[in-house]
Amino acid sequence: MTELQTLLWPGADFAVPEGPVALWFGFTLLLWLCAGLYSFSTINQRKVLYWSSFSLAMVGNLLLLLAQDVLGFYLGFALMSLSAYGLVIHSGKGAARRAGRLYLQLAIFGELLLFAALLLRVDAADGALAISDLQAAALTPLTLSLLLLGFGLKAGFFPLHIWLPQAHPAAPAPASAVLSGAMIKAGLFGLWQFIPAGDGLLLLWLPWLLVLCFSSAFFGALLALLHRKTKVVLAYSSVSQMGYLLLALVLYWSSPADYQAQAAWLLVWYACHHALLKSALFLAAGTASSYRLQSWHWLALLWPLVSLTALPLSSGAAVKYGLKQELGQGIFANWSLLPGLLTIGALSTALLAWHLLALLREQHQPTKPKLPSTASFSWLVLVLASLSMPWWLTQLQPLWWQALQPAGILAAGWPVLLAAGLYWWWQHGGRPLPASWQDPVSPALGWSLWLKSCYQTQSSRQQAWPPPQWRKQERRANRWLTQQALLPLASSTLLAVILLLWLLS
Amino acid sequence: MNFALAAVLLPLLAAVLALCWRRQAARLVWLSTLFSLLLALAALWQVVTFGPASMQLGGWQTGLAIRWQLNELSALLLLMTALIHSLVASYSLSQWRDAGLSADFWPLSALLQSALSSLFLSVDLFNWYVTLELLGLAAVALVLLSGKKALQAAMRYLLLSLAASLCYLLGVALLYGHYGWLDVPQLAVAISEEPVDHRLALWLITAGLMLKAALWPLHVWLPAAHAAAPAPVSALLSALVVKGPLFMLYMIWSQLAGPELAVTGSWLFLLTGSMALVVGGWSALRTPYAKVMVAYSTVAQLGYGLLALGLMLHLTDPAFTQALFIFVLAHALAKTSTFLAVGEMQLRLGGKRLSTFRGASQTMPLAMFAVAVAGGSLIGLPPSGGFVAKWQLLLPLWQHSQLWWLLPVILAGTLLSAAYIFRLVVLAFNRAKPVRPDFAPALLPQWLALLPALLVWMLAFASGSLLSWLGG
Amino acid sequence: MSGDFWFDALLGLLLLLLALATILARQLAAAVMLYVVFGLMLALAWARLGAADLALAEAAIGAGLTGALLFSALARQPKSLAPAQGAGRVERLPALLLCSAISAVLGWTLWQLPLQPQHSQLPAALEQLGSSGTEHLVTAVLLNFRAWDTLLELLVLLLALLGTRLVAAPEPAALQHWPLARQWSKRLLPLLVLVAFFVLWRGATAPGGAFQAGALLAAALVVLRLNGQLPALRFDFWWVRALILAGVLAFLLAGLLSLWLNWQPEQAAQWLRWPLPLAKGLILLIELSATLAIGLTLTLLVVGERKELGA
Amino acid sequence: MSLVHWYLLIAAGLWGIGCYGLIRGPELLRRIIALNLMGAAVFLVMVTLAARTDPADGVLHALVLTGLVVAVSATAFALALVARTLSESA
Amino acid sequence: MDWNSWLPVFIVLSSLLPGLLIFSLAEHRFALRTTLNLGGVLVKLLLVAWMWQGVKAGEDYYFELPFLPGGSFILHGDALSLQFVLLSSVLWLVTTLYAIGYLEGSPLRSRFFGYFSLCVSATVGLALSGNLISFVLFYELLTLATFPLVVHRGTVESLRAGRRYLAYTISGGVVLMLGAALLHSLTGSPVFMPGGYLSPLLAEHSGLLMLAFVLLITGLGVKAALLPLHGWLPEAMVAPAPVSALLHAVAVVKAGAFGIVRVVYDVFGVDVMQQLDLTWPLVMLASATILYGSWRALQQQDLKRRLAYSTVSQVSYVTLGVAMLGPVAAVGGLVHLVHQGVMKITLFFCAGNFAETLGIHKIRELNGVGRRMPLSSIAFTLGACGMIGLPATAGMISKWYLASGALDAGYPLVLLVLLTSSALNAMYFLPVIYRIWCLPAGDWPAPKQLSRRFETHWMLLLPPVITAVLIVLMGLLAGTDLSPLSWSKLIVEREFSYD
Repeated sequence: MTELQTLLWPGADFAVPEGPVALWFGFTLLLWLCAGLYSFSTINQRKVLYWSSFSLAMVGNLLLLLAQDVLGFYLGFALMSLSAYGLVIHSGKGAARRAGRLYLQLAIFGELLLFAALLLRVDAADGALAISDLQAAALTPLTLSLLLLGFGLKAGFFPLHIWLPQAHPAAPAPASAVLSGAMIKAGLFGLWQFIPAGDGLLLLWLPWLLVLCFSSAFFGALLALLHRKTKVVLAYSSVSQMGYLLLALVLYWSSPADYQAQAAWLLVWYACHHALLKSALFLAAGTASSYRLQSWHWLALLWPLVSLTALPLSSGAAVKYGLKQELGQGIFANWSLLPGLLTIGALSTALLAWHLLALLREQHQPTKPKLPSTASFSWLVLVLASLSMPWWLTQLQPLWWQALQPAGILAAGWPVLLAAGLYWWWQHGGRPLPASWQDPVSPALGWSLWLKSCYQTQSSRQQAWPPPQWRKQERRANRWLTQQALLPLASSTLLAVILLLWLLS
Repeated sequence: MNFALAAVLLPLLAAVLALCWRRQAARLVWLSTLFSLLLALAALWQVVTFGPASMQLGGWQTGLAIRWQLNELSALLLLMTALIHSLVASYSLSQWRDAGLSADFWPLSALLQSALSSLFLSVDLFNWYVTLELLGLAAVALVLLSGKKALQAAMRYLLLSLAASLCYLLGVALLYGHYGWLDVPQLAVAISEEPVDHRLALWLITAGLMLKAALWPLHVWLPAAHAAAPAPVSALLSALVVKGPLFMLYMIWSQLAGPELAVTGSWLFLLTGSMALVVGGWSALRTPYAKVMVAYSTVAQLGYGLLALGLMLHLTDPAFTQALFIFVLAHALAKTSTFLAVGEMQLRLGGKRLSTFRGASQTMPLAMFAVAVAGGSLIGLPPSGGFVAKWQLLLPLWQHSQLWWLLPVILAGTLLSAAYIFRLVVLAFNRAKPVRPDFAPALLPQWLALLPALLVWMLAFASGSLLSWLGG
Repeated sequence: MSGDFWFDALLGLLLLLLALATILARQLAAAVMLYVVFGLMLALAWARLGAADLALAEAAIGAGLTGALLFSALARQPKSLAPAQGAGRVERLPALLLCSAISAVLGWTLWQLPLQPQHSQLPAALEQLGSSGTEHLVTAVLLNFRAWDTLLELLVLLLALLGTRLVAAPEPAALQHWPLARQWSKRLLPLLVLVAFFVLWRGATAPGGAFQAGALLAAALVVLRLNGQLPALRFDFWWVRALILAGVLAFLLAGLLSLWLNWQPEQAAQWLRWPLPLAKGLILLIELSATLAIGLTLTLLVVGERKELGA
Repeated sequence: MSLVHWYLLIAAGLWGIGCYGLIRGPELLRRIIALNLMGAAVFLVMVTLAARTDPADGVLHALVLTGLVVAVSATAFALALVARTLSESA
Repeated sequence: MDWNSWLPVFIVLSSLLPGLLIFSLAEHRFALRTTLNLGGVLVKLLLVAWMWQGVKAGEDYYFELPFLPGGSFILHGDALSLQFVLLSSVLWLVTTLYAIGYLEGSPLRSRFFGYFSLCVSATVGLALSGNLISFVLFYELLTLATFPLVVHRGTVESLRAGRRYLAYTISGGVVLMLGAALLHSLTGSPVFMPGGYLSPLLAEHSGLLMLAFVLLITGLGVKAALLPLHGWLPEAMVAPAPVSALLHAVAVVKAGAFGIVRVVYDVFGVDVMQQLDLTWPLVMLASATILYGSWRALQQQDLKRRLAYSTVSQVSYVTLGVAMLGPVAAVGGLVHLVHQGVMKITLFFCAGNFAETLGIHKIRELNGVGRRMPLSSIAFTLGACGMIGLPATAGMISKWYLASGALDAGYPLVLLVLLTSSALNAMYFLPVIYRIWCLPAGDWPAPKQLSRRFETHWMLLLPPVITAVLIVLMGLLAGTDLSPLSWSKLIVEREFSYD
């Protein structure tokens, strides 16, 4: 659709996505619709701020998936990340406003880094604005780090996650569902689209990225255990899951040319799997905190947990198996340590799942009002989608079947059981955590406050230049000149001028 | 030459007749100024088409008789005199009843006009002395028109101008003693043939003329005299009377000074010009009285004339002559408009100090607009005449790096003039407590004050022909 | 060492001494008196230097009328004026230094002047004298060669009168008339008038002329007025104004007449070029009217009261 | 030291005295007298210069005569002005 | 008479004549004054459209009048001048509407609208001027025409601001004149030529050329509010809102920037600039101004003063873009000339609305305005997002071209400057937007009910909405050939010759 260029901004170009991007677009759209439905019934319609931010974020998110050109993508990305601020501060409480401020500062910072990165890429591809043309240009260390930082701040894996555990709990349930499900995935989508797979420099950096993935995975899971509120735990679980998604991406980058299509599909499956289960969990946590959970809700709650811990029969198992398979393909084939790390990851996720289940049961109060039917319907749709994922994704079925083999069941089963035992021992038997470790407040809020103080300082008014107080001396000089001395002074000057000039010439 | 002669005689006749029929004096002199304006235009047209002409008064050969020389320069100065006089005459005709201007103003101003016209035409040293004396006495008499408050200033002005005339006469006597010629061109020829050390004569003449033209070190009499005089008189004084001696300085120094004397003379004029710009500007900025400010502005603006004269001697480039006389023309028009407007406002708002002009842009917008537009030319904003003069002054300066210090001086002068002009303009926009005139001020005097300002504002567009005529 | 040398030396020194005395005298009246004497001595100097016209004019105008002016100004000074206190010694020294330096420089320059001037207008003037309408050179220069200067000079005089009218100086104290003086003035008047017109007539051929005659006439009128024998010459009377303007008017009319007479269509007109046959008559007419004008103007300047000047 | 030089020196002396009177003279009247002295000095210079040729230079004499009349009228005007100024200030 | 040569004159006259007529109108002649005003605007827009279409087709509009020997008074309509003329005409229409609403019932309106029209004709004349002398002429007239508007209120503060404004602009004008005199003495004042007319002088006058450049840039820098010479802009905020809107967003400030574009490209030309090595000081100065302006804006508590300091920094984008001499950077600079004008005028309109309707001057009084005046707040938010350079607004386009131009021209540091400046913009605009939308409203300092149906008088509301829509259109529809972006590209490839 080249004639768009002459109408919209230079290089404007949109295309109907096909292949993996179509799936990505599909589950994002589903997520936004369900969250919209859920919030339609639980959030009061006259909240203009919430609804305008919600719709702007949705448009931005969908736009960036469709965009084929840099400016279009950047437009969608910026629209989404900035309008999400409205969602975070919706509740208006102090905590929400502080989290919102941190979120916005980091979003703006990420925005600028991304702007610089895209510019450098366009400059490297000497002015070509289509994303496909950018793939040819080589990456420079500066551009790559800027891209990783820019998209990382949105994706929220380990070192750049500081805003995530603050923002998600503050946002209302559907908003945090969408935030976790669709928006942070956009960061990953950006990384996937803008960093060309076969780049030499990238291959050099891959081992470091690998370390990043696993540290994010373990960090997220372990820190979740320290917190008592369900939404915070879910936020940290998103951090750890983003670690795994980054792992899928790293594997995609490192996989050989023929296997890359398959790796791409695996990446999208994992993203879709995580999106559906995380949004369902967030809706569940939201419902648990303000509504009464009926019996079938518990079932709808259990299935995402099962899928999270990748137990057989769930999409999680299929995707995890695919991941293990892929490990053996690319350059990391001979790294023996990786499968072990994956199992430890599975163990920590299971622990997290049990911790979450315990918290949910703890918080359950039967006295709260019943969840409105449309909200529970949308929650149900999400759970069913996650449940039936292997069916409407035909390519996933072979992996799903292999995960169902006895070896697969055993490999998936023992970590969950071990985690259950460990968690039970830790809660009832072992020493409880020291109080200071309970719900640690992140230092990021302090930094954000310091930053705000330095840009809202009071300016001292400069004092106007005081007019000289010479009036007195001038009046005295004038009086002396005009009264006594004018005639002698003038005539002597006349003669002096003549004399002086005669002497000088 | 006939038109120029008529332009000199007509005001003379008008003055004499005005003394005979005192009741018709005003209309008579007013008509004579208009006719002399037409005659001056005809003289200019004649010079432009048939070239310069000269006339020995009485038909005797040069040296013995007084010689009148009519070239583009003197024709233009004649035209300036006639124009300013007609403007001032019509202004005073329109408001002399309420301003209480005595009937003696008319013969005196006619005499002033004929004296000035004959000064611009003649090239005879002694004749210059007599016209200079006539000019001085007429000016003092005119200053006395505003009664008691002008006595002190007029007396000082008279005594100092008498002393200056005597210095000038002594200089002329010495020159005649050395070379025997009173006719300036002939004297120049005599000097070039066998030069004799006539330094003292030249310095005496220069000092005398500097005092008469109120150039910087000898300017102390001007502010009191021009401020005390009634508005039309101070316009005439500042615009014309001060320019006569400046013209004589130019004629004498451009022809009689030998090469090495010219260098010393140029340093004198450059230094005094710079000091005039700075000191005059600063005094104008600091004085609380309106007309004194405008008077000091004359002292400052004459600094530009001095700079042009000094540079002409230093670098012998005709552009500076053009700059000098464009400045004389532009300053005459601008100063006339400023003095008439300030005088009118001072009369209507009733107060000498600048603070009485608060809110004048509301109460008397036309007069205030005249001051602003004329101020624009004094500062030298394009497309005014002042701008053209400054432009011609600046152009040759860039190549001569040894005169670099003149640029900051000119810049300082311009900024100081902008400061004191806008000091008045900003005050006029103060709507907080405007000073209200007691009755609706008449519009005709304000329009007449505005006319010269508009003329000088558009001077740049006519500068092409002006500069070619002053190519001199 | 002939008598002339001693005479000139003495006269020069006397002039200097008188000038010094005038400036340094304590009372003002003494200063005025000394100035009048100085004027007379100066007239003597002119005569000594061969300028007869000037000696006559200096005596009549310089010493006589200026002296009268000074005395009448002295009379008008208010008694209550505190004597101006002399400035301290410090201020006197710089002025003294400055003036002596100036006079030294002037003296040195004048000393350089050549005794025989290489060129002057004298030879040209002498050969043109014949066609100028008068025999006496000074009158020829005044009324023919440089007639325009004389016209302007008459205007200066007129201006001085107009200025004095504007100033409206205070009235001097009333005079009690001295009978001897009144008688003396009655005898003196016809003589003075006769001498004045004789000087006027002689001006055409020998030293004399309008200015000296005018001064004498003014002296006569002043004496009459001081003795109270002259009615008020009010400026408002038309004939007084006519007389005052007579000099300038005569000049202008003569000029216009001559312009009209030698008018050639395409040639440029020449101002104040008396046609030869009429020259003598015109000059005489101008001289006569100038004398009357100067006489009356000077009288009004010296003794004109406020009502006379019509302030 | 001829007659001309002698009178020129006298004129120079007169000019100096006149200037001193103008600058120093406390009363205004005395300053006008000083002005007249300076005038006399200038005229003395001119007349002496005229006397350098055998028939004295009539042109200069005419000039001096004109100068004299101008001096007188200026003095008259100045005296009237001084009288009025003093009567005002008293 | 040859229409092509008289069109520029008619364009200048189309606002001059109504202005002079309005001066003579009595105060109560409201209808006649409005018709004159709006009539003048519409006629000018028609003429400009006519010339716009002509210039696109390659016509030449040239008018010459003898002025000074060696330099005549020239009005020349080329692509660059047309962009500025179009900008000022459109914004003049909008601001006149706003001013009529704003000054409802206030005294001295004839005088105000008289000087208003004079100011616009000076701006248009300045844009159309064909050589340095005519530019200096209109530059001075602009100062004189804008001064009465700055001191229109006549209070003590406005007079103090007026004095300061005059002190800066008059001395700037004089310095500019000195520079023009220097160049005139070297080569007279020929017509502005793409690639400049000073290359033959490079050999023996390089010192003088550098001095001329310093003088010209200092003179223009006063109006373009470059770093040391920007003092007058925040002070002039005391003027009524339409004045600060049109003058300090469009006429005066842009005149300085436009002047710098003319001097750099049409007087000195690219290769002379490079040989004299004059580019990096200008880039440094512009960058310093950008950062300083944004940093000072952070500290201001008064809304209009914050906008003023933001103008100080934003105008230097244009200077920056032009100084880098790259074709893409030039496009960025020129397009920002238009975008910044529209965005800043929106912000000033909204600030004027808040002040006029609710008496809000300080930023802390803005809490919860979004609810009370939604339309103005939306316009303000759009303007602010534009200033920050968020996508879908005009600001994004110009920032994108400036940044890529910087990389293309080999100034990577400038990219850093642009980013820091955007960050600073965000820091001082977002808290304002946050207060408008997200904080509960207190009681307003001086609430007034200006209109029954709308939040404020319709004449005050329509202009900011129009310009806000313009911002988004210029951002989104930047590709169309009507947009300033494509017009700037036309200018760059037609006039700034890059050999």
